[in-house]
Amino acid sequence: MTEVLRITGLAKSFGALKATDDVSLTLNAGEIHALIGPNGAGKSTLIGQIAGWIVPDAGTITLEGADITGLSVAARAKAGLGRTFQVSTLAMDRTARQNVRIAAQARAGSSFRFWGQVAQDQGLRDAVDQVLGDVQMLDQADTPIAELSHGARRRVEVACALALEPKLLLLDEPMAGLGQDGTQEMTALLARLKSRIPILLVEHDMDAVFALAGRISVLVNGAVIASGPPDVIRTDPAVRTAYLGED
Amino acid sequence: MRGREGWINGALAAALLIVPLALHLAGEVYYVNLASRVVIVALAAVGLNLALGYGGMVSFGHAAFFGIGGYVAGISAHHAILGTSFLGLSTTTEMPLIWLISVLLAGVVALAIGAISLRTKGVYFIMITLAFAQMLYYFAISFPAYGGEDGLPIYVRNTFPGLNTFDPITFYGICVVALFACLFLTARIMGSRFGAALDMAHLSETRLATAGIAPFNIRLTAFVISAMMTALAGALFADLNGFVSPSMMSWHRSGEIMVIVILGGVGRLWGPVAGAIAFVLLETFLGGLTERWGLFLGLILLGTVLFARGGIMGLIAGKARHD
Amino acid sequence: MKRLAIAATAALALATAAQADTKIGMITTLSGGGSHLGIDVRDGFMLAIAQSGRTDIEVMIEDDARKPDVAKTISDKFVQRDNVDILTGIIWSNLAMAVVPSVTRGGTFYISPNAGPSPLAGAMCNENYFNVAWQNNDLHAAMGAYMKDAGVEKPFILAPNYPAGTDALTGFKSTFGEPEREIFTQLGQTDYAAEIAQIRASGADSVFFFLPGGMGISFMKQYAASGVDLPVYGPAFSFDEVILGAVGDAALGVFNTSQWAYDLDNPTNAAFVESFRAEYGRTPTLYASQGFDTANLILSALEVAEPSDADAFRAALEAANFDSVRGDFAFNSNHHPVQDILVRQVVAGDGKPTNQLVGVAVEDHRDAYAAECNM
Amino acid sequence: MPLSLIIEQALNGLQLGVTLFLMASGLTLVFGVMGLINLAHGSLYMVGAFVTAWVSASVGSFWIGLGAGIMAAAAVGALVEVAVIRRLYARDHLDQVLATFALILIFSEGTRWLFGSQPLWLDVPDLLSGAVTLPGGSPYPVFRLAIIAMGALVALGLYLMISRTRLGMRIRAGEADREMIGALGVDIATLYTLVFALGAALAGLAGAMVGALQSVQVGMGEPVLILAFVVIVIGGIGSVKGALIGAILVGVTDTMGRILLPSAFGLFMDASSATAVGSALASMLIYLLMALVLALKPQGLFPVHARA
Repeated sequence: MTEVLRITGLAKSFGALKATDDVSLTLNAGEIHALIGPNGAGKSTLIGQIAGWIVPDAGTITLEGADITGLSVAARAKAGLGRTFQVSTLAMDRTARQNVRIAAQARAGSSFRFWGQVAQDQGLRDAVDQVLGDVQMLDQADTPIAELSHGARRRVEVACALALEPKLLLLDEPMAGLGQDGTQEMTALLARLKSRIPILLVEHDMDAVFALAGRISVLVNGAVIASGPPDVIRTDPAVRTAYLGED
Repeated sequence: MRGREGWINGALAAALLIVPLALHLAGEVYYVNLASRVVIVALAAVGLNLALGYGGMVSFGHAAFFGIGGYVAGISAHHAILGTSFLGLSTTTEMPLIWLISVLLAGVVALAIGAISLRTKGVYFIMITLAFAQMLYYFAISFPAYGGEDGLPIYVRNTFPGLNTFDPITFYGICVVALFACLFLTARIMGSRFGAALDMAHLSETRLATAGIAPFNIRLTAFVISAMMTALAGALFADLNGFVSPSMMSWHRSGEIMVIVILGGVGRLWGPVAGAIAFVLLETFLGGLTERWGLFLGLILLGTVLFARGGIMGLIAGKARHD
Repeated sequence: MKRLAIAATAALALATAAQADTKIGMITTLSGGGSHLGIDVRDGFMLAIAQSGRTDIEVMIEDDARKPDVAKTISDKFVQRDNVDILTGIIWSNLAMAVVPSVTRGGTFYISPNAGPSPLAGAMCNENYFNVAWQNNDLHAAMGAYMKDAGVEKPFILAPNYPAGTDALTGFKSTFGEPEREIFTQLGQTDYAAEIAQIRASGADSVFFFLPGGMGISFMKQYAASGVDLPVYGPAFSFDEVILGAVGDAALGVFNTSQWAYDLDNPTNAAFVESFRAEYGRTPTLYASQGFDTANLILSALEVAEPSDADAFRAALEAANFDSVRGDFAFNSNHHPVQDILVRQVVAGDGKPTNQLVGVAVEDHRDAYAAECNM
Repeated sequence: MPLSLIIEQALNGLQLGVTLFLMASGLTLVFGVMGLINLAHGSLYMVGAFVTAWVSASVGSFWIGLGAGIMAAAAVGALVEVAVIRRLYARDHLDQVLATFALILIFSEGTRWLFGSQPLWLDVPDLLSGAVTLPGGSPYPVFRLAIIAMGALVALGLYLMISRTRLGMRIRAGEADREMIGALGVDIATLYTLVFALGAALAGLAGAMVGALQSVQVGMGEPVLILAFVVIVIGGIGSVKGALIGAILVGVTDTMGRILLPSAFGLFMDASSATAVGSALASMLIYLLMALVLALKPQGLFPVHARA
């Protein structure tokens, strides 16, 4: 099994609070590795460090063997890290196509091109159509984001990440706020994607997590308290105590 | 460029071509020069519009670049007429060369200012760009070699190969070609990959960074291009007026360029043109009517901000389209 | 009787519109900082025009807001659209430098009622340019001479760091020699505590300063409150009647040089001061006197020749055949005044301080740049 | 340079800083609470100075004039807030800059209309005229010491108000979360008008005090406005403590630069060009200081949470 992402001994403190406490994780090709934990467990801080928004105090992050710990957000994205956000970061006044196209053009080379017109770039158009098709958004490609449903926006976010042709996806609560139908659609989408691109999935929806994930890591108070296949996690007494609130 | 805005842009372009020509044929030299003024001020605002309108960078210091362009033209002409040299280099009175130097110098200065300023955001950015412009302004006032506050006269308008730049309508032609070229360039840039990135840097910086494009570099580049266009306007302005002075760099001037962009419509390609026409005509004719023109100009501006948010273009062409 | 007067006025107005053979464009500062200078120049000028009773002169007045490019635009409008014969009115040197060279080269007469930057008196002089007020250095140079005669030995001199400021100190030193200490302040500076402390610490025996407008007001008020009591000297610009009203008693005792004083004893001046007070309800400043003289110079030349006959009109201007409120007045070879520079002292007046003539600093003063001028 | 002169110049720098603080505290308060950038703050300073000068001259008492000036500035501030500023809170900084730029034009021309274009007379009150002797022997104007004391009082007053009173609590709540205080049932519109009027009153106070030392004229607010912006940007926009420290830093840097730079250049240049070059550089010094601070700390010295 090829290892795509490896996190080793990652640590981050805010004052006395250990937001990330010696976290080590791996993500292998072809799998969905879910990261769960109660609110305030440090999931957002951990994702922030992986994506490059937060500088860790210690530890390393490697992507396909290359150390990316010191890289900027943009450089990590270029290196193959695609992600979505809990709160949408799409440009609301622009269409789905325009939002996705930014990622596609970044993938297709330098953005310091001042003359050729993106609207007439057939290569870009094909790339955008391809990923919008992947997330079943082709029919709404030219609708401004502000007019799209919540579920549709989530799928456009995923499309943006896919347009990077990433080596892995980092999805931050993609099901949040989706209705039952939306959650099912998203679950189906992720299931289709995982053979192509491994996914590190942070999610609260346990049904989705247990349906999708090959491995689950449980984060409590900044530290990983358990890691393993869904069946193991389901029965792990420490997880049940700390996370599922049973004793 | 479709719909009503397209028609308005076409009308503005036609007006810029036809009206001055008609004035010229009617022998109204003053109004031809006034038209040159409109076009040059519009060009300065087209430059700022790239940073402010499209890139969301509220620069309160663009007068610095306007002044740099002006001083390059002024200093070149000054040395050329005296037959002296600038730091051992002989200077030129050829406009194309002056423009090139203006634009490059402004680009270098903008690179330095932008590299520091763009580390900040929001009000900090507004204020630090203002501070850099004030720095250059005070330098220009107190540096005696080029006239200090008195400024520097350009006795003989700089030349353009094959053209008689003294002829008002010819000079207008040069200005309007420069304006159209920069408008075309802006349209081209905003349709390009770089433009798409700049647009996203403005609307969702996070989205841009997540796509793998560093927003800082995009912004800095746009800031530099924007400064270069404004510097070109400054060089033309100096030749139009026949002098340069530190007032070209004052914070009022920065405010005026900003006002023109907003009056016309932020982030609309032809907005600065509409804004410049309105502003220069207001300034000229209110100034002729009453000493209290500042009061009325203020009221008109206030009304625009409060009640006509899209500026003139927003008022007559509706909401901007982005496709 | 009254109806008749109105009818006559209306007829005159019509006649003015129809005839107006001479058009004068006045570009001056009527708004923004320092606008009282422009207002006084305008009022003095218009008073003389009104007193002349001539109806064939049209004066167009526009506000430059103290911005060089606005002044330039207005001058273009006057010259290119309105075809004025004569331009006048500019207060500030930097605006004059923006407007005058191109206007006079284009053949329009420019008669300066105030600004007299050194290039226009020297290397860049022009046959169509006349200055009725002074060359910028004049009042400073005269004060240098006066202080030297008065036995002052170690003056502390200061001015803002801009061309008129450096000219002022150069002018002063040209007659006085080396001062104890010289410093430049910032243009528009409002707090002078640091400079006043330096004055106190310097061991100087007097202070000479050139700080026009609000800067001078601030300096005088702060100087008076500082407890430093060295005698103060300066050009009239910081001690006109308007500024004295704002400075108050802090200015008492200061000596200042001026080419004119409202208590200067000659009949033309007495009539001018009286009619100005009657018309506008205030005592004229030197700027008003300059506006008045400028208009009278133009009127005197118009008696002899039309501006369309440029050579004859220029000769008439050069003759300066008018009754100046300053008494004797003549033009030097560079079209700048040859005149007495007076010394005034600020004394307590009716409610606010006022100037009192105390003597003559230099007789028949000529500026230092005439030799550089080749017309 | 003798010690007495250094003490005196340090006091001068402090006094300039305190004056700037009076301006900057209002600006920073308005920004901190309402997120508004107000270029017209200098106009309120001008209103304070003009009304103080006019009333002082009419009734013959500086103190009545001062009271009137502060109240007029506060009243004009409240009026402007209700008529114009209120519509700008939800707008971006660009609209705020433009609208308040327009207000400057309106205020300047309006003041000239009312008071004429000549500077007004305003003098230091008898009680505070004269000078005291500093340690080291040089005399120092009482009025300047009074300005320093006034600034210290205002700083203390603001500190107490923000940390101890209900209004202060609301102001702090406003800084933390505008929606929250709406939810708490505080009448947010009134609070904003009050804060704006308070900032205006501080500007009016600064204008009145400084007006006694300087020239009371149209446009007097503009140079000090730009300096006040430099101050709050250095200090961290929204932070009253930052405004205080930034103001003193700017005041001292400016004063010391004006004295020391020309002398420093005098060491290796002739006197005339040294003063010219030195004072040219001195006029750029505070802007250099600001660029340096922002290059190192883009949010200013005392950053308030990311709002800007």
